[in-house]
Amino acid sequence: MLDFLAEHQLYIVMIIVLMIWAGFLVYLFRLDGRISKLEQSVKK
Amino acid sequence: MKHVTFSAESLKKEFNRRVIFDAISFSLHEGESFVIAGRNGSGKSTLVKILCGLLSPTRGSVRVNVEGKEVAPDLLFRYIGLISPHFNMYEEFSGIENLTLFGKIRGLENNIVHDAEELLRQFNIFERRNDEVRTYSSGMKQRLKFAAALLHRPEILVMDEPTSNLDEEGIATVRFVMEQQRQRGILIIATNEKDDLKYADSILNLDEQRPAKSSS
Amino acid sequence: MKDFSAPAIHIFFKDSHSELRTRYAMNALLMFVVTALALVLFSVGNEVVGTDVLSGILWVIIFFSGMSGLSRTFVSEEERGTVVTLQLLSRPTSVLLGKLLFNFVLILSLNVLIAVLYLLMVSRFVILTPSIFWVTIFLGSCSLASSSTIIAAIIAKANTKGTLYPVLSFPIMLPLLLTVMNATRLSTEGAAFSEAFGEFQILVSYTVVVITVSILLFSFVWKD
Amino acid sequence: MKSATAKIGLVVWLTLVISAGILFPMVAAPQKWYELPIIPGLEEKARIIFFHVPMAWTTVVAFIASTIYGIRFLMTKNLDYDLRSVSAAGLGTMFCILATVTGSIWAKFNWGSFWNWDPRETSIFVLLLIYGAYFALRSAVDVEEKRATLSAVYSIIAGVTVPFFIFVMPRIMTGLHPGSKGDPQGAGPVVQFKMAPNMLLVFLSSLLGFTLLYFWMFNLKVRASRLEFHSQQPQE
Repeated sequence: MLDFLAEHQLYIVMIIVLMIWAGFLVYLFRLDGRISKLEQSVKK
Repeated sequence: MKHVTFSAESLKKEFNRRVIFDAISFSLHEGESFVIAGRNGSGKSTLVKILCGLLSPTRGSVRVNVEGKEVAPDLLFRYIGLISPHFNMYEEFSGIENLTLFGKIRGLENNIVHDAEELLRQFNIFERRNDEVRTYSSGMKQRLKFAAALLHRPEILVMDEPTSNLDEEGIATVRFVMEQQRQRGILIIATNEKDDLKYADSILNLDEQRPAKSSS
Repeated sequence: MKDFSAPAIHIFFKDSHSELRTRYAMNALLMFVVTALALVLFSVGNEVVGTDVLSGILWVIIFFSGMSGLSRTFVSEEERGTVVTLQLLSRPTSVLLGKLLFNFVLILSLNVLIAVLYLLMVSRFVILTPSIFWVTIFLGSCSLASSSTIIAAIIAKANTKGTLYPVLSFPIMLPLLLTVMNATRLSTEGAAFSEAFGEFQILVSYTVVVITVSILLFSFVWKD
Repeated sequence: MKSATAKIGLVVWLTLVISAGILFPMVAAPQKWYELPIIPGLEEKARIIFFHVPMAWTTVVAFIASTIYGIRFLMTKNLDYDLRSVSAAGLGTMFCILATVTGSIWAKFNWGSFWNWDPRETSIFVLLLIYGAYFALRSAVDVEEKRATLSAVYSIIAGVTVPFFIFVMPRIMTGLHPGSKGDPQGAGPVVQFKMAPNMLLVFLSSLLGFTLLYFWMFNLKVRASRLEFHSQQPQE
């Protein structure tokens, strides 16, 4: 795995981009959860 | 008697967005006494802290004017004496040490030791002046607080539950202090004892003041 | 200025007097120093350890000893219910300056004690430029006292006082800890006094900046 | 960031930047405008600059924003500023973690280990610690006004001590980060770049894009927190 990455360096960059992407998705989902909770509390 | 005015202008305090009190305004002059009445938890102590400049109000302001000069908010403490359950003595020091220490930190010009001994005599703890405060009974501690509050001859004396922990004789002394203060300046008492009400020129009842609804 | 400094000095005397009577911070601090030193001696044993590691360890001991005692200045007022007492006696700035002076004297004597013990007990730790070493101890105490005092004031108002203190202090103190470690390393390498000027400049400016900001912010913390 | 066109524009902008960052070929002697020069020793790994550095930069922006809102809270005592300060700090933590993790992965392949205590690594680590301490402090105070005041004071103290790393770091260690090699002035946490113009353009576009993205995220977070704040019943 490590050897493969050391040889194909573009994949390292790809991993990093995906990681940032994943971070943003986590943020999006948490925001989504918060807003759903708010909607429920407004309905009550 | 010095000319002193003390005014609270539309004071409001919130904790965690719960309104403790709102729109409290009053104005006092030398020779007047003012009673803040209310049950425990009605915000008496909070109001007292704000009046003494120990806590900032959410809205409104406290203004003090001595001899025609406005007192800066951070110098309010020089004109105020407070007796309160939230205000303790240094227990590892003796009674007289506490008083001289307070005088020195305040930077009093007069003979601090002489004045302190005088006050200790007046409050009947002179014999125990060299004992550490932690050995005092709660009544004695309360009387020492009176001495500490009067040491700098404050223009405004604020008492929070002054008669708690005191026996008959102690209460008589408190009455005497109250009379004396009214001849020197302004007296503010926060209490839930019916007896104290008769010393008031005006009364603020926090139980009636308390807003039922919370604001947002 | 005298308006602020005179009450501050009396508050300092009050704290020192009270400390001498109760030995509240002192006993804990002394025990901590002895324990930490003993642990270091045990773990080092007969190993050959470089002087840069040894100068690091010295400041680790100092940091954690400080952490066990310096927060007391404000926490003890909070616990005894004497915060209001002090608030009624003087302006916030005077209280801060008094407490700062007390913390400074406490940590300076502590650091001198630790340094002397460390020099005596760790034989491989040899100082070639004593002037750098002792100036570092002095300036290090100034900057440690300045940052620990305002953090202690914050901590005194929080619910979990003890555990939070090192957590809040460490990131604030790290630049100064790295600097004093580096200066100590220079003193063990026999560098000339002028070589440590940069370090001293950092320590002095750190102290000045932190004290200035503390004075500006303290009344917000102090008045609930 | 109110209008939809601005948001769509930002998304398109970032898409283009990311595509350029990955797709622009790297050649020894660049001729065309889209050809990036090869940096010896970094090769394809040099592309990290388009993604990792904006994370670190945004962390700093969030940190400064959080401190400024803290100052404004202390001046006005308006809890809305506290809410913005926390939101900025929360997002800052996320960007800080992203910068740390991506940097660490890259370091494994470039410098041989995940963590090297390079000056910039140390600085970002300290920011992470400060954010941790900030939230630990907040959870230890239960009165809102007090919590806001104490955390604002702490963030200001942290804000004035962190810049000392810029002076401290170069005296202690030499930097590993590109831009600090062989350059004694460059070992601090601040990067100095000497880049090919087209590479610099992609890099700056990326910085701008991610910074704007941060402000959008910040705006969403503040709005959600405000709704939460006003729908909550005041506690007894």
